[in-house]
Amino acid sequence: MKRQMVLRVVGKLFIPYMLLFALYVQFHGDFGPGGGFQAGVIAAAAIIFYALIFGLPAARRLAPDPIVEAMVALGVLLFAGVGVAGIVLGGNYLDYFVLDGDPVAGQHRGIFWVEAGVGITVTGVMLKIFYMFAGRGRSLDER
Amino acid sequence: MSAFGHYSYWITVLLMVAGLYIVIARGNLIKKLVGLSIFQTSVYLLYIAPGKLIGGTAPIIADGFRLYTNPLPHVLILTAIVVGVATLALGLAIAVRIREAYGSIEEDEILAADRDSEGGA
Amino acid sequence: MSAAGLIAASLLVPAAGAAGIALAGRWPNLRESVTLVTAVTLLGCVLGLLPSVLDGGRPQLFVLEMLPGIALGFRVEPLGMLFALVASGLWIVNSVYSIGYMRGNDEEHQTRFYVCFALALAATMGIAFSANLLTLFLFYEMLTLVTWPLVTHHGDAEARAGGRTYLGVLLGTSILLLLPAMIATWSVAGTLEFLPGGLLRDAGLSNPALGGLLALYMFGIGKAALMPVHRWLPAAMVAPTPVSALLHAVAVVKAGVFTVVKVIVYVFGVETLAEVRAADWLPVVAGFTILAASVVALRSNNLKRRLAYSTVSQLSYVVLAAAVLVPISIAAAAFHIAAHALGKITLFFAAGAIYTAAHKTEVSQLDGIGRRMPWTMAAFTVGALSLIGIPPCVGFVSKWLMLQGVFAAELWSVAGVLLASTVLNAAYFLPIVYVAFFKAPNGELHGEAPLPMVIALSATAVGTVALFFLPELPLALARSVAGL
Amino acid sequence: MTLAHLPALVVVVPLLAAPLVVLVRRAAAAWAIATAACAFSFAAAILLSAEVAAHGPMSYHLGNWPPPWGIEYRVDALSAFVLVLVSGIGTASALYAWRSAAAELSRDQLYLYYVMHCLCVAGLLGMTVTGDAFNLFVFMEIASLSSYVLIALGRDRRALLAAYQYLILGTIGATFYVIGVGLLYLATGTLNIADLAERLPQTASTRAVLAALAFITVGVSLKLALFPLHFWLPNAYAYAPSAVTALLAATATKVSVYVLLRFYFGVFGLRLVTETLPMAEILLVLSLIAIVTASLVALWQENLKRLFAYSSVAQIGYITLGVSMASPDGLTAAVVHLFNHGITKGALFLLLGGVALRAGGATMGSVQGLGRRMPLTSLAIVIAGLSLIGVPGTAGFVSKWYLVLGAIEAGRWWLAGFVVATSLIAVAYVWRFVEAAYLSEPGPATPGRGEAPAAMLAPALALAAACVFFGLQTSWTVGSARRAAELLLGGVP
Repeated sequence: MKRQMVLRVVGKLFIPYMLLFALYVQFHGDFGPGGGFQAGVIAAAAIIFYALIFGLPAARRLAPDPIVEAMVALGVLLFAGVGVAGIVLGGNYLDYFVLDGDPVAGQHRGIFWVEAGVGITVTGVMLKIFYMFAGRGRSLDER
Repeated sequence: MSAFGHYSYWITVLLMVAGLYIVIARGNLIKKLVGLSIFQTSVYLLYIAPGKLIGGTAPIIADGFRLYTNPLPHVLILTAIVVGVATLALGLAIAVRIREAYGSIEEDEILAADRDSEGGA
Repeated sequence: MSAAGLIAASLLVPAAGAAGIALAGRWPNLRESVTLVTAVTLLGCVLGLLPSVLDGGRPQLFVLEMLPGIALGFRVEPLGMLFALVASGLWIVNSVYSIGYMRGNDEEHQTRFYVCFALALAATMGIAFSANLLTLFLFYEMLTLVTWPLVTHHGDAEARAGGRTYLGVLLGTSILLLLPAMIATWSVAGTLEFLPGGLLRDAGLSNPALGGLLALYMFGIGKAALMPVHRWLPAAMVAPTPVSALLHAVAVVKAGVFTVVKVIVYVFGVETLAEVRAADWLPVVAGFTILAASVVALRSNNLKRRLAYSTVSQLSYVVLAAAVLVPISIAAAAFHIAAHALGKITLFFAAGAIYTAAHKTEVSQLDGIGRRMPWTMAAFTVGALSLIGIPPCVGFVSKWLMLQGVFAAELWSVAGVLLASTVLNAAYFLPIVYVAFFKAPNGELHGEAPLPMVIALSATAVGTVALFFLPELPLALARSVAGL
Repeated sequence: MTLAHLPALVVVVPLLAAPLVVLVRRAAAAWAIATAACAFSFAAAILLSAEVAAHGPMSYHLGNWPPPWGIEYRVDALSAFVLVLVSGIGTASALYAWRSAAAELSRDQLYLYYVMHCLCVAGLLGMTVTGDAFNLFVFMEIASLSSYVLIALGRDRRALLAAYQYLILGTIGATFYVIGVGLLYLATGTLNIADLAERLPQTASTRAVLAALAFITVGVSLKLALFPLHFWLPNAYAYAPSAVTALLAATATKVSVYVLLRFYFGVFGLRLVTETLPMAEILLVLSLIAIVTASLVALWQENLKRLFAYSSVAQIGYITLGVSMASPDGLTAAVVHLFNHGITKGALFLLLGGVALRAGGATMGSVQGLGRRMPLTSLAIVIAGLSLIGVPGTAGFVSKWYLVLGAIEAGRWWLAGFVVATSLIAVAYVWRFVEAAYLSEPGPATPGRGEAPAAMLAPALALAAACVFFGLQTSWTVGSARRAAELLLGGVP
């Protein structure tokens, strides 16, 4: 689909805004609908969109497999790390109250990092799934 | 309360039974997974629908709103959807590899292939 | 060494011996030396316990907790002492015999044979010294399992079939009947410790329940070979003869009747059974087994099979004596365990010697064999006389005690059974002696069996006679079981 | 301080190990991390078990939100007992995988194997420790999804189909479970298991509760392979990598039994389960059929892994038989058999893995004359087999003792007879192995002389030794099971 002019132009226009929207959904999750799950899927969708238009190899250069896999792991570690931080600071596992002197601020801080972890992992997982299916058999380029 | 007062339950039941039927009746591995997804979707509805209160709003404290929708089912189902996606992805991945190993995604053909190879060996 | 240490040693010495035999497997002479040293050490351990038991002491040892409130426990009382003495003493003789037999017949898997034999002795010691029914059951099953490789020693189709019958009947009866009986006892009495006077004495069970429980026990103890659960014993005759001699004339079958006596004396209690009359059916079954097995023995042409059915019949003597339920007959039952062991092992030794020297297995082939193998057939004659109950052999003493018990209980039909069976015993043993010595020999020329075998069978024959003149020790133990 | 956090750490540590393994990727490091994490959980589980025995149940509030609002992790006599089993088998299986997985999988799959191993163990531990019905579902899916992957890693292509079938049935089971939980939530408005138990008697809509009971029963029964919902099990066990078979056979179905016990006695209560609905009778009948049919089918199997897989179905029947008695002795039997059968089957499958490695497969043909070629392995298989039969001196005997005792105390002599009679079928199929291994001459498929690698043999022998140890020294197992049974029966409102 690389030769489709319309798609390439529209894609180039859309993809930055999709990523931006993902960030918005990620960080606005504290106050409105949103959060790491949705943001992660949107971010991954942007890259999948890129892969559909410019081909899988191009997407793999943009987000190489090792990085994607590391994202899966790091996101989970971040999530769990917040939990462990709660124990280190004298609370229970996943205890956000102790993350800051002010319990409400602590809740904010806790959920922020947890959602960041979720976002990273979900992006990684969606991409990984996409790569795994797309990488089998004929590549998208040859279609 | 009429029989259709809570029509969401009817939809839930319909999806549930339809999904389960597809899983059992179809021999195609992909169709089975589709049925499984429909079956799981019915559960999402089962949880979400009763959480909604007529006239209720999203559970964010603000002036002028007294009636809130219960947010817990949404959180639960968000988790369940993630689980469902993971299951579907894994199921499809296995189906792809079955196709590579057997050259078919029809259950009866695969079983026949196994019988042949066992008989041959 | 302390008494508890001696008990532990009696169990661990044969087990350690088994390990040593396995390690020494590549050097046959060393391996056989290990066996003999182990056997002698074991007898030493058992003898070390004897004085305190004779003085009325009950050395004990409790280790692991097998179930809440029931330990893996050992307590040496006179009956167990008697059984342990017989088994460990005869193991030495039998080991000497085994060396001759296994080498004389070029048997395979000799290391496995000696290892399993040592383990079987460890299990036998465990049975003899057990302080509760659960410990006894543990070693009872272990004895079945470790003797299975000995029964199937030859590994051919016949051995497999025999092994299946052996395992099927012994494991089947113990799991199907004995285990539920034990659990029911536990459920009723809340304990399984052997108590003088019987642990069911205060349970207040009435006749049908008590009788049913007794039936579960009696048929569940398949090793006692009451009909119809006797089939395993003839099946076990596919084993090499030393196995038949020590295990299927002494250790395994005596473990069965030993358990029967233990159950009657320490679980039910002699007085309880006599009071409730719950054991009235038992003499009938035992008497039937004695007569029927004797008839089968009479009709068997295969020598080992004839001996096996003779064993079935002799085991029921013990059960019958115990079932008479008077003290003197309990003593008779205990004494007969020792008396029959000596006589029957001599007979099996002789049968194995005949097989090794002349490769003959059938009674009809034995014409004139007494002239070629005088020592063997002399010993055979002594054993046969002992089993018939003719002085000066030890079998007479136990029969005398049994008759005393029968007269005390005034059970005249039982006396009739004893007399009839004596006639039958004579009818299936004496013809063998007759043809061996008084018919003309036929077939090829051969001499005696290898020397170790002749030594062994002569030793047990001498023992059979000696115990008639000096029965004090076993008699003291047997009388102490009955509280006399 | 640390002790108080153990209920969370016992799950979190293996869960954290999984992403770490993804990051390091190297097989040796992956193995080390996975094994260390499982060993940590094992140690934690033992400490928890001791703590619970001394000071009673522990409750841990995740995120410091008190129940019923927050998720509660709860360790009591029953869950501590199951934790020890799961983490212990997880450690043994991880140790074993060092050589076993290396031989059965390609190099680039190895780290994936350890990731899934950690996730599976974490999921099973989480199911055990959580006090929240929905959280339980999440852990159930973590454990299930990772076990589907683990099974699909098997070398045979039939492993793929087995994994697929397990995935379909497992997902249906989990979904049924979550439907049941949803109905309970609708009826009571809570998801905390202890809170559910308190609120259920006050709830008006008993029909929803009964439907929930039915859904949860079916869902969990699928997971624990109760007859006739066991079809996924034999293939899954037979074609999975050896270390996986041992892990799943010893833990996965057992944790499902745990869930069933929790819901039957900890939530619904005896009255609802046995009086309003005839669950005890249904379980009883299904257990009896499972024991007889699966044991008979096992008799005819040529593939030893399949043989013991069918035997697992039968043994699960014994466990549910104990559950169906709903008496102190019956529940003690169920709980103690859950543990004893776990270690027995764990040992058996680990040992068979060693045979399969040396012979290229564990069939009746490849074990002919095994007694001479792999003496330690075959001796240990015999010992584990005896435990399966329930010979005294082995762990299996203790379970059977309480099962028969429960039947006799209830006055059901026929049931006692049934239990002891069916263990004779186990004698028959175990003895098929014994005769092949010791009485047959080695055939062409028999491996040459030599044991499995020490790294595989050691955990297998340790489990086989445990079968004997827990047959002779039962104060911990029976004591824990007895306390668990009292807890379950006493917890009924």
